[in-house]
Amino acid sequence: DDKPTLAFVVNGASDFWKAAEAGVKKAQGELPDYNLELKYPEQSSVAIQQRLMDDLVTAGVKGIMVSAVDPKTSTDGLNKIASQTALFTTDSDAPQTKRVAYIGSSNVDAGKQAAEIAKKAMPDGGKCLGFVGLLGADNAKERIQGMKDGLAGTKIELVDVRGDDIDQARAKKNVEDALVASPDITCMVGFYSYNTPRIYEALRDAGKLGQITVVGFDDDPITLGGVKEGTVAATVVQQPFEWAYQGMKLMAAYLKGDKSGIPEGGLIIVPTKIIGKDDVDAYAANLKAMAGK
Amino acid sequence: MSKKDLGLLVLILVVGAVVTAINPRFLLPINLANTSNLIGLFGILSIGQAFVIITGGIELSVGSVVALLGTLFIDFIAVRELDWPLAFVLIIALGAIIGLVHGWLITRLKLQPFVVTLCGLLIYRGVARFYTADGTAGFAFGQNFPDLEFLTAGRSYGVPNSFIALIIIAIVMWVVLHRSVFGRYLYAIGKNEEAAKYSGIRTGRIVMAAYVICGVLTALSAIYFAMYTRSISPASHGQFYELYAIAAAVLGGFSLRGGEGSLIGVILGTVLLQELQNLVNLLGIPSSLNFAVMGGVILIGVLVDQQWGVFRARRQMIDATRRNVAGAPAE
Amino acid sequence: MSKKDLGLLVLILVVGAVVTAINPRFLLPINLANTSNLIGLFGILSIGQAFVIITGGIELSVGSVVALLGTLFIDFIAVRELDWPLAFVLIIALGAIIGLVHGWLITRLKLQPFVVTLCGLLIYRGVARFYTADGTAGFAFGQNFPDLEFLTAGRSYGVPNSFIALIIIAIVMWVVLHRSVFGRYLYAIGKNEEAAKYSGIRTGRIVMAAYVICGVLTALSAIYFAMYTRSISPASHGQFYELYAIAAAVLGGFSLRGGEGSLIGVILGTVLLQELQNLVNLLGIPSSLNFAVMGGVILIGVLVDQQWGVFRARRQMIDATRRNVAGAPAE
Amino acid sequence: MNYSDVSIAQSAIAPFLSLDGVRKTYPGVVALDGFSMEVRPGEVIGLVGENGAGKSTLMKILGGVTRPDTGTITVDGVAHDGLTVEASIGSGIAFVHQELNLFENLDVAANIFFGREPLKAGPLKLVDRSKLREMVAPLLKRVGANFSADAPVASLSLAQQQMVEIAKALSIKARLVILDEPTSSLPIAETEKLLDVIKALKAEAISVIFISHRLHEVERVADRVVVLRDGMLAGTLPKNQINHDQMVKLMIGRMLKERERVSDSAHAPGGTALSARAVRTSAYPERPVDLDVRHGEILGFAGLVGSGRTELARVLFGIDERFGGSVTLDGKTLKLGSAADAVASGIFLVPEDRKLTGILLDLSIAENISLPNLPAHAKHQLVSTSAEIATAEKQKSNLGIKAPSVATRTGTLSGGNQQKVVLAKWLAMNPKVMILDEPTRGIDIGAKAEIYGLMRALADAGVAVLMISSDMEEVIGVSDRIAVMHEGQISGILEKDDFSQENVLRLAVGKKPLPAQAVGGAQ
Ligand SMILES: Nc1ncnc2c1ncn2[C@@H]1O[C@H](COP(=O)(O)OP(=O)(O)OP(=O)(O)O)[C@@H](O)[C@H]1O
Ligand SMILES: Nc1ncnc2c1ncn2[C@@H]1O[C@H](COP(=O)(O)OP(=O)(O)OP(=O)(O)O)[C@@H](O)[C@H]1O
Ligand SMILES: [Mg+2]
Ligand SMILES: [Mg+2]
Repeated sequence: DDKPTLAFVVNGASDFWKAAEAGVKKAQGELPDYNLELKYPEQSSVAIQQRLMDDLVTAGVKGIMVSAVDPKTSTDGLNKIASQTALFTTDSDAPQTKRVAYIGSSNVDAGKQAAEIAKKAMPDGGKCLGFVGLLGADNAKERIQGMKDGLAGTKIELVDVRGDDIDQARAKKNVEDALVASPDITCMVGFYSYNTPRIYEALRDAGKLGQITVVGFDDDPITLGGVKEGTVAATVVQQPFEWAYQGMKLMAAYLKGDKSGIPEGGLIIVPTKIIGKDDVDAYAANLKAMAGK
Repeated sequence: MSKKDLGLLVLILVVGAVVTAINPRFLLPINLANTSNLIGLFGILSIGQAFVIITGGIELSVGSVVALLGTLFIDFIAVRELDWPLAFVLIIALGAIIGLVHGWLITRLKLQPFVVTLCGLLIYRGVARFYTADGTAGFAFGQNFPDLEFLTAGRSYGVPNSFIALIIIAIVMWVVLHRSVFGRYLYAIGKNEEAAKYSGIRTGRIVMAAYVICGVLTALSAIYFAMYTRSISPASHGQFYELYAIAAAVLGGFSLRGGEGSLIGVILGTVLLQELQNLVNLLGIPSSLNFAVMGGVILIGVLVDQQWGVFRARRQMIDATRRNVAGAPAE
Repeated sequence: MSKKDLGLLVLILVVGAVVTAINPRFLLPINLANTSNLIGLFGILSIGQAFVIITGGIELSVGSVVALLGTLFIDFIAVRELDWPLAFVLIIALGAIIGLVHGWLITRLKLQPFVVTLCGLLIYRGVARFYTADGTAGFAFGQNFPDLEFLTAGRSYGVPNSFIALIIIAIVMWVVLHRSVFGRYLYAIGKNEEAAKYSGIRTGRIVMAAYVICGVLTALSAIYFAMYTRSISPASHGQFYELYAIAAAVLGGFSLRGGEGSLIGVILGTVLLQELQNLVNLLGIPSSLNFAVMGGVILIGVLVDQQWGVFRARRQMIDATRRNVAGAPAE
Repeated sequence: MNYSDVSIAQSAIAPFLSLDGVRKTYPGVVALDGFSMEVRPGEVIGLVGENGAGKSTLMKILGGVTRPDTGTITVDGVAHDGLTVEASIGSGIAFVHQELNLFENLDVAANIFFGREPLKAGPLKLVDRSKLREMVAPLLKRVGANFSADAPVASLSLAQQQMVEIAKALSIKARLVILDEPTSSLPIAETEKLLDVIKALKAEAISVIFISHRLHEVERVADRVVVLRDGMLAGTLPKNQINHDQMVKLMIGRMLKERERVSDSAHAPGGTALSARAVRTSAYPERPVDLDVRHGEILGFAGLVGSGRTELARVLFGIDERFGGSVTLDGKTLKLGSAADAVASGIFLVPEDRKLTGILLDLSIAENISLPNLPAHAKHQLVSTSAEIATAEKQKSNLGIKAPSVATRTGTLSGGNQQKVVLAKWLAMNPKVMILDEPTRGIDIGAKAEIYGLMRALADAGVAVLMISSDMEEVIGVSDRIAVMHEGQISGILEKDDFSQENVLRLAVGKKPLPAQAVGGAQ
């Protein structure tokens, strides 16, 4: 068919993007004149994502919304895409490129919210250890920085962050080893969506659930369960559903010539939220509703 | 226990002693239990790999199989709600079938093991990712399978049951490899398949059996891994595990040319690798150096082993010459 | 061009025709240029790998070397502000040194190629990650190197310069492999190293030279890759590229046992692999299946090649039998 | 000028090469012990000795493949304490190894000039291919090759490959050509050609060291015979003293009463054991073969190079696919889908290529012997080492295998002892049909006699023995009947009365044998 195609390109395969898929789906319902699709690169690497976008452009895609693997340094590659289609960024911004707009959250703010959770849960201070997939990735660095900023001047300290290269067995072992190596740790932070559930399980296996404060990111079912149970202090959630839903509609409008939705500077921040014990049921219900289940 | 194995054991103990000296918490029962749990998981995998390597083959698809079968296992019991023993049997059967297909392609259609299993590496992970639509397979919060969890992730008297499983498997496989007719055939085939064939051995069947054993053990460890992480992103789960398994076998004295290596060796190789991983965390070495440490130790281990062999052979030679010169009969 | 190569070429054309029929945009100049750019990048890598495979060796550290040298190259010119020609020479020299060390460990210290380069795979990536403290190496905004960019990422008459580089390298390497004494020695060593030694060939040096060639070509492609992505996260950059290179060689008719394969074959193998990747994206096949498609095609390709050989041999045999029945001399 | 004049004249000439006090040890073995000899220009030296006497070791030292522990090697007056391959080639020593050293993936021409390719001008060292072809043609003609210069070596038979090796040695502008058992797989016609080549070399003042266990060949070409025993010089025979008995005496330290001949069959052969009907092999798919072997007989199987005997043997043993036809054993049709099938029905093969297919060099003697019958040495599928060792010990003493113990790696044994291990593994089972492909290839005279004795003992015990051999004396001396193969078909079967070299040769080239009285007349 000849309907113009809009693509949402993510930065790697992860359940995190399932909500975005739902958002794309919802937007599709409201944009019958467009084909909307969500694309996973087969590997989380710049070269492969770049190639995927090149091929999409070749295939005639009119607009691309991308969560770039490494936006800071992919300026030229992104500009090449931007010169041939309407390019939007999401998840992590590339402000130096010719992208039309960024729609997503601020990872620094999310990190600060995590600090809020920690401060509330540990008014007397504590020692935190973080866990993350890729220590070098921008989103990890920003969240860590945000949290450190948020903790500045308190008695809470983020002493170290351990990476696991997105190997979940290693993620869990890292928590186990941390419990051995640093018995004085009072709080653990899972910076990637799967880190918090691994923390939860390692603590459960060690019988330390509830003794150590867990600060989470994202909304893995185990994380939400832990929040509800009270063993996870709270979690900072982003809203990929909104990014996708609003983003796709915005892109469609933009391609039709309606640029009213794009603010000066092109930054559209969908704020992250803290989901604590009291919010979790409503949040989970909302998730379900969005996924159309 | 061979001299090679003994050397490896000494290395493991020395490393352990050094780590303990720096951070005595290394010897905490909980740390030993955690590490031995992973030794169990990777050990089962590595024994399977060892059976293939002995025949002069290689199994590169191990990591992808761990991802695919792990995904299916969790999907079977968490989403499709099959009884876990049924799911367990299904997964093991699937592992056996994968091994059978590999063995068949290699022995009947004469494809190279490296090629067949490389394709497997690519295909199985792809299938797993497609199956979950690039999502995650995991248990819902609070989903519990007490018996299964006890068997896979539980502990008996503080010892992880996965480690106990490894010990049992290792004993059985030691007998199979070092005492049975089948084991002897494996070594013979690894040394010289053609000559083994000329001795009337049905080499095709034996090699196929080795791949089936590898498939079954990999399936078993896939289940253990699945129950350990309790959640699987097929895109990354088990990536590079084939390298762990191969590295353990190589450290344990296996030759990739086939026909060499002992079961104790591969277990010790696994122990050393996991000790290294543990060490990186306990000593606070940057996690980025994790793999580099592993690579460095394997290289040094293999080098020392090799040079030691050369040295010994040379000394024997010199001794022999000296003895001869001293006591040569005049005639 | 051998029959094998011809078969591969036909396959490439058929696949191309089918894709064009479904999505005519496949033939857009821009698409061909994009794809041939990647063919250039991966082709250079694969030729290097081919030289090692011919000797019966294997080079598994390719992906990690691409990550390490790419990181260093960008760091040299973007952060340390070296002149790019100097940085270029340094990186190539580093590639040669890596190859030399591998070759030395393999030929002098008699370690197995698989083991040496597996350790390389682990170590180099670790070093790269440590070097950037698990960060990213990339150019600052607006940092430009017009000459370098033209040579690596530019186009001449619409043809990517990387592809032109590949063509030049391929021609040179074709002569080296198929017409020079050195090439002949490589084949000989791959088939029977012992005999080559008895013929007075310094096999150690020849094999070492093969690893150095591989190192240099890998370094060159590392620079191309770096200038293509312009940013490198050492943790993931170049991961699995060794598999691409090995797969291209295997598709191109190389045997991992050594002594077999042609340069045209490895180039065609690279073309097919990149065509497949392009196809997956153009036809809207889920990218999760990308690797599975690649694995499937390699397996089928190797199988068809193998079975076709068996089939031809058998038909010849049957023909011979029939001829005899018809016109057997009475004697 | 007679021969004694020549040797006097030659002793005046400075030797091209001399060895002095050369000693070489391997772990547990002294392969050479203070050995000295000289080689003069244009001299053909026959080097003989039992298996494991150290002949190949000596040649490997000359070829630069191994270094001696002590001793000096003097080439053209320059003393070395060890040569490298380059130094050896550089000083004009050409070497045909006992084990073939060809590259299957290269063609004949590339193999012959391997390492010495003619180059085009320029820095790239490109091979001048047309010149190479020109250079190869006369060499192939000289060895009487029936294959072309650009045939891939993989497509040649063992004997043809040996010719390539010889052509290679000739191609070196050599001053000394070392031939380590070059005739071990050559049939008679090709052997003749080789002996002519040796004479031609001599005429060009090129020295030759010729190692062979076929003493009559040595007798014919050698100017001087050097005999090795247990790594030491047992003696040197000048031209006029070279004869079979002298050589044997020096080799084994005693006189053999007469040429060791195997005793004739004690009784008439039994019924047909193995019967092949219209069997086609991949070598000659268009030629169906019929062959019967009877219980209690030794059927000799003669033929020229590439006549297809090995292929037939491999088909009968189930290793190679059979293209049509049927095989029966004692009237029962056999499946023969694999060697395992053949072994299960009691058909055993002693293959032509001992090191690649006969034994596993890395396994011990005991492990090799038990391998085909491992379940019988196991309880509940678990191998009993003591049962294994018992079987091996028995075979070791029965066959007189010379080795420190049955736990010795077979790779360190000499050729003859390795061959005995191959035999031992089958003798330890119950053979019904024993196929032996060139069973005495590279085997010394003493061991040969023992192997003939073993074959006869087998036949006397009712086993059907099929012996493929290219050694005419052996075929005629040992067989009860001789089947001759010509281009994939049995061209005739000779009964004992018709045995003669001429008859075998006529059949081998496809002619009819002479009638019995004509043969008698010719002799
Ligand atoms: N690489 C080796 N390692 C150990 N022992 C060896 C090795 N090569 C040869 N030997 C031993 O050295 C001795 C001499 O062997 P060599 O091959 O020189 O004998 P040969 O006279 O050529 O015998 P044949 O007639 O069987 O070829 C033998 O006892 C043999 O077992
Ligand atoms: N590996 C091979 N590939 C192709 N052809 C072969 C191969 N081996 C043998 N042949 C051919 O098969 C034919 C029969 O060879 P075979 O070895 O059976 O003969 P043979 O009578 O045993 O002779 P010999 O053993 O004396 O060489 C010959 O024409 C030979 O060239
Ligand atoms: Mg010898
Ligand atoms: Mg033969």
